[in-house]
Amino acid sequence: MTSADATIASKARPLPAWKRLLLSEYLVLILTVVYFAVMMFVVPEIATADTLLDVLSAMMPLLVVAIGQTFVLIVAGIDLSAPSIIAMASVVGASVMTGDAGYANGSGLEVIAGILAFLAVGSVIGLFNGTCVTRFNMPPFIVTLTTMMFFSGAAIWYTTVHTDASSIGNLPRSFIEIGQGRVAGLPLSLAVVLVVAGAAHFILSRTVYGRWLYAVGLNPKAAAVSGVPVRKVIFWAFVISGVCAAISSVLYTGRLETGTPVLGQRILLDVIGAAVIGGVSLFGGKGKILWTIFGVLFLTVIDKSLQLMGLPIASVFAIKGSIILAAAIIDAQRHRLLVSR
Amino acid sequence: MSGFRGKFSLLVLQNAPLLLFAVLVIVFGLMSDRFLTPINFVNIVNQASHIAIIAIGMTFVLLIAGIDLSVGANMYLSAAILGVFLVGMPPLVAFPVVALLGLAFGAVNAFMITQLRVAAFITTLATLFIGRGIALYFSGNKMVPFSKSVLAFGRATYLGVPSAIWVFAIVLIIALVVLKLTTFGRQVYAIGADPDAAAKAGINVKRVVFTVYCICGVCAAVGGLVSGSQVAVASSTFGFQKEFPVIAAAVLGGTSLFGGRGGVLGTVFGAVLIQTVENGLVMTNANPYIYPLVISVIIFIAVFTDSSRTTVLERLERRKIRVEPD
Amino acid sequence: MKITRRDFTVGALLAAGTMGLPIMVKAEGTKTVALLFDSLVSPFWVSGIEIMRAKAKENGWETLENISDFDDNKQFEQVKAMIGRKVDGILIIQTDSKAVIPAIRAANEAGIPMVHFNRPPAESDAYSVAIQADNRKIMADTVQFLVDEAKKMGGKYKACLLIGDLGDVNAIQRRDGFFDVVDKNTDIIEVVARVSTEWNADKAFAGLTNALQANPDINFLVTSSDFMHPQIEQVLQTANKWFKRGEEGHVLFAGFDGDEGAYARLKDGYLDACGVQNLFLEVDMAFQAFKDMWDGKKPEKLLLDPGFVITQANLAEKQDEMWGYTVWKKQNG
Amino acid sequence: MTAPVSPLQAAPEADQPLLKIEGLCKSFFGVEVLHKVGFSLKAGRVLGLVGENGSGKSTTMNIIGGVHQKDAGQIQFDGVDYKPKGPRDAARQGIAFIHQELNLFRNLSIAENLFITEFPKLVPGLPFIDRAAARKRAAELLAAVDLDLSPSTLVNKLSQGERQLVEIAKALGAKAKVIIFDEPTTSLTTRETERLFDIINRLRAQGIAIIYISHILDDVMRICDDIVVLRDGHVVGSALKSDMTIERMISLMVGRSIDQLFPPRDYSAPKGEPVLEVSGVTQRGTVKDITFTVRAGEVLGISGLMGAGRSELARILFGIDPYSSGEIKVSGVPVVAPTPTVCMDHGMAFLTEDRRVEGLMMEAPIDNNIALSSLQKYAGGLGGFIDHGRLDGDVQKMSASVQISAKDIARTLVKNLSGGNQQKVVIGKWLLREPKIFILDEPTRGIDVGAKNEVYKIINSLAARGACILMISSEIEELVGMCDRIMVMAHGEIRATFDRGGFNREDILRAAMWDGNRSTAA
Repeated sequence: MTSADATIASKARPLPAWKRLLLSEYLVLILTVVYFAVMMFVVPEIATADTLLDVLSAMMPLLVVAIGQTFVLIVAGIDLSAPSIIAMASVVGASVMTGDAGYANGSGLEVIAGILAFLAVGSVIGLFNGTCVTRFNMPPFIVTLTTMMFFSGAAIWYTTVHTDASSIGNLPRSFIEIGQGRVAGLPLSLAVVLVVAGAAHFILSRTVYGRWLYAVGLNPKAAAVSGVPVRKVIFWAFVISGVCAAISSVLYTGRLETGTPVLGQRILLDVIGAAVIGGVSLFGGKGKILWTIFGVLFLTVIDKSLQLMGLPIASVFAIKGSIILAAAIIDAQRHRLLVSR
Repeated sequence: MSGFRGKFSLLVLQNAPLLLFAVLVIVFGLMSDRFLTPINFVNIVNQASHIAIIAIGMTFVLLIAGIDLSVGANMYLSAAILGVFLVGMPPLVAFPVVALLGLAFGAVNAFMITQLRVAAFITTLATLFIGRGIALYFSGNKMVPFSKSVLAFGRATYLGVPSAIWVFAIVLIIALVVLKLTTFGRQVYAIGADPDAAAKAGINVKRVVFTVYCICGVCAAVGGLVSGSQVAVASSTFGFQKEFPVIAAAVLGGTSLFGGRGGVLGTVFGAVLIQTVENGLVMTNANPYIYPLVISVIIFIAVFTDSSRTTVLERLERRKIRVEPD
Repeated sequence: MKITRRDFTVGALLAAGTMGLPIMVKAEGTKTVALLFDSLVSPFWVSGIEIMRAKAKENGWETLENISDFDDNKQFEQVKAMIGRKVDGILIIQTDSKAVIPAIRAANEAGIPMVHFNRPPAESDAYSVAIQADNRKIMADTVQFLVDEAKKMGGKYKACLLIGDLGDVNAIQRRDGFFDVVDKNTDIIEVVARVSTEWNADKAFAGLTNALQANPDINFLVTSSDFMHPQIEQVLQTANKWFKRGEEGHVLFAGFDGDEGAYARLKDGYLDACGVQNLFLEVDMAFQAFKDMWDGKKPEKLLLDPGFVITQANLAEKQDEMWGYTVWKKQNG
Repeated sequence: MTAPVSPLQAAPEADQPLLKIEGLCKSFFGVEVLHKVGFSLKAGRVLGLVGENGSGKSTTMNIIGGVHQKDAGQIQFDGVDYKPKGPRDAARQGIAFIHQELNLFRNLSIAENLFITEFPKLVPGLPFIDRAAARKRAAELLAAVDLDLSPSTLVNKLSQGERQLVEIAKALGAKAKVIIFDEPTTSLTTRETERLFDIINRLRAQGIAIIYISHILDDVMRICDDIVVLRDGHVVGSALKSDMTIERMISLMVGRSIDQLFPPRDYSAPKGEPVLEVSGVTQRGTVKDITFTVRAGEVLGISGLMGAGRSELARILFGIDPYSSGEIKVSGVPVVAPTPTVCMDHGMAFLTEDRRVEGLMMEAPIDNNIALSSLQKYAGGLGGFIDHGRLDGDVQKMSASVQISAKDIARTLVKNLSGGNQQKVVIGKWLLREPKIFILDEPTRGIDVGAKNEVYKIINSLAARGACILMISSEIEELVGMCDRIMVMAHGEIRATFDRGGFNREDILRAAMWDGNRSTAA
């Protein structure tokens, strides 16, 4: 492109309203609202306070994983192992806390020990992913694919070692409260998520590390020459993703009162899908926590509306796929507009 | 880095997947006397064929730096249409028909990706859901049976070789010829290396990309039918999450996810390697809980050595300015 | 911008198309029951939901459906959504017996009766009714029949068990039922292969093929679910081991569930025995439980379907109770 | 304003022009980029097309090469109206375009690259490639460009110059009558450049017409027969080479005469303390026994051919690549375990030779690029939060002081800037750190004359402030114009050092041409 083209580009005329809408970073939020409004005629129950609260509490654990994923996506990585981290952390954490021969049972510190176990599993797996990607130059897709396979299997295996049953229950009440409790009518998990999302937002927008993440995602070579510790930045992105998955595992395990080795196994595509629909790029360098929140909200509202309608699974799959595709097509058109601008 | 040690480690690294394969064969062979038999080897290849066929199609997609997550859904949808609407076809008719169905599925992906410019990952993620939904609708969640003649074909052997291996061999030969001996095949590699340069060089990039996704669709459907002729019915989990072993097979075989590097022979090797491990674990009567653990560790080792090899090669091939006297 | 607008229209149409869904209207006075399954992978579940739909219609009830796809958390969400829709009863098939407890509590709080179909929940203070086949006992009875057959014929047996998903209670109970009997008869039966199928036809096929490769002399085969019959037949045929009872080389073969494939193979003489879950009875029990709870009664927390073993000997007399027979009859005119 | 020189007269030769362009106009988004551009090209002649970035050279060539469509005007090719539908159509009709960034596929062989769109077929009508025929044809084409390599060699293994020759072979293979070269020599070694010129001369002799685009005006004067100068989409000069001088070209290009391309600096001013001391730095296969010192306020030039180890030395100094022995000291303090971060802490800055690959985040706005290296300076407090107010203010000031022309530095993406402005962004990024030592690798590559001048001014003011500057350049003229001292490298070694008084083009070139292997053997 010549400099002449650039000058022209900056002289573009003001855009018509529909184009401005299409280019707005609130597009996904607007789509969600439109969808919600349409759904009010199909299932009026969607507009009750209870359902809205359900949407909110359903969003929370998914959102935490998606936030972790956002970090990895920004550095042009991908973390397929998040669901297996959720499962592994769930059974390990539960095995520490459970009243049925838990390792820390009766010590009085079981909840703290349990939560530490969750976080330890998340950070260790994240650490491993990060090391493989940064030290051994392995592609993130494959590293996390193998860790996903490994820990999905390992979670089941671990459960069989610990118990005859297929899951670990009898968890301390105070732990369960984290996932289920309400404060002033709002889910307690909301507080946890607000802290995580707030911290993530500030890291990305206000700290040096945040700026480095984007730089690494946009051009790792230039970032390295500019004094960005590229390997460290990528490494920590994977650790953050692992820890976020572990936190989400705490919320999931708490709300189900059970450590189960199949927890979260089906949410991988939802997590990545939510981030991408929100506008996070799979090629790195682009993403915001706010966008991820919109993406998760969008998918959760769709899910909730489909649940309320109680349709056969064939329709659920077809509708969900079509909506994701429609959102992606709209997004592709938006990109075309952005490029041609 | 002394010359000899460098060369030796390079030699080891370059043949790492083969060495790994050899080690596995020896270990399993020592643990079970039924493992190292010709019949068992045929058995392994037979069971690997459907994954290998689909992975061959996936290799084309990976070579242009794309991805297709919808292969499993494609398998199921093609099989469901065949089983529900086109009952009782003999294999000679069923294969072309299923290939056309797969082609149509692939063409939908291709249209989204090339014409509407939606990212391949998200397109095929969406068609995964949609395809599965439509297939479930057609099948009413019931198991879709394949016709008697297709099942007979699934059991048949020709010249002592199971039918699945024949289909697999035919697909492999066609893929090899297409990739190595046609302009299209070379252009696939060119686009994988640099799509912008390919466009400037006058390659019709959209057409090649479109064709590649169609090929992947055809392979997915044909692989589905091969698998179906063996397992006799397509239940509602038919092809579910097949995309993972398929991608793993291609990557194990040295195909890069970033395009331009790899080939179908490697992919076939990867598929057979994975199946060898599964087979060996059964032969040695291992605890079923540890299957996924062992398989993932082996894939990890293979990819790890491949990455190390690339790193070493890059270091060795770094441009020399001075010729140093030894 | 012509192209962009056209493409945008395509996208908008797609989105609009998906929204053109039938508007659900609930008639006044009728009962609505939610059917929450975790999957529809086997004929057992497919027939189950079809029988439920039909019987609900007979009662004049509306049904809503949700499939959780083995995701406990999603199922919890689905329960909450059904509470949001103010249904009159929730029939649930959970994946995990413990993870369902919060869902029961939520239903209790909303005052909506909940019935667990085929899989009971773990012990808890929450109240719900579970209908369950006596998996372990039915499987034990079935395997006992097979062992008795073996004793009659004499000789030693190499056994293979196709196990279900290792995360599923039913699979575990059936496995335990199998070993309850086999462990007592180690003198004639040696278990040489346990194939982990993860309730997946593919894996069952490959696993059984490999098992036969490793132990070509397997002659005692038990599957934890009938839906894997087609794969078993295919593998045994390939290995040239598919013979009727009484023929040379017949493999002693027992199944579980009682689906249409099992009936057909029993009738044809390939299958020796099948542990049948009485699906009709279970649905009736479940719906009766709803009616009782609506009337303010409190049925027992666990209601057992005793099931039965069907064999060549009692086929004619018992086939009408076998749900697979009804399906088979419909399919075969 | 200099008046345009008279257009080429209807040539003394009687033959018709091969390519005739008249009144070519092109607008993007309503802004005119080309205004009635016209010139003609005869078979067997080389036409040099010069102009600053944005003057319309690329657009003109893209229209001829089929990348863009013209709005108005006429192109006649071989006597008939020429309207290519796309790059492939243009190539079919006999116009080959060799882009600055070579369009070769590194994972394919030479032969495959030559025939990637039109392989010889085994059976006509069927898609199967005749590999033997392809190799044979490829060998012939390679012989025609003097490239002594097997056609099945992977392009990955070729040097930049060899790749250029493969591109030319490709053009010959397509039976091109017109070959367009866009900046062909920027990444070639001197020897490779000589070889390229030999081939161009041979092509000319064979009657092929050539359009040669370059910023290196020396080369244009050497190789071209006719010269056309563009400015702001207008043809402002077109003449035979004999009627043209470099000075005239420059003044036509910029629309004013630059009396001094190289702004003056007080070279006699006393230099300060030694800042960068390098002693005995050696790395097997790259550089050997490099020893030199740079003082505060000094500009040290590093000359040498491509592949002499200049960039490699710079990368070692900045901690990107390792070295096995020797010592680097900054202001007397040894640099231990150098990485870019460590070197930056010692006050170093490094402008890389390829700004697209290693210098910039092309998809990010200007301000983020400028801020990238200095973020830590603006972070503080408990969470390490960035003080955006202070940072944005300083970035804004920096952007103004290096004169980046863009409306909104927080919105304009770097990829939309011209080469010169991009380079200023990289420079701004480093100046924000106030470096003591600034290593510049080819700071003016691929940027136009006006921007070059501005870069030189920045360098001078830096030196005047007491920074020490290491300037690597392939253009000896530039080093002579800017430096206090020039160090010449060849084969990874320092061959000679010249002081400002003793600058001499021939001596510098001779030192650079030293053949290391022969001398070591001797």
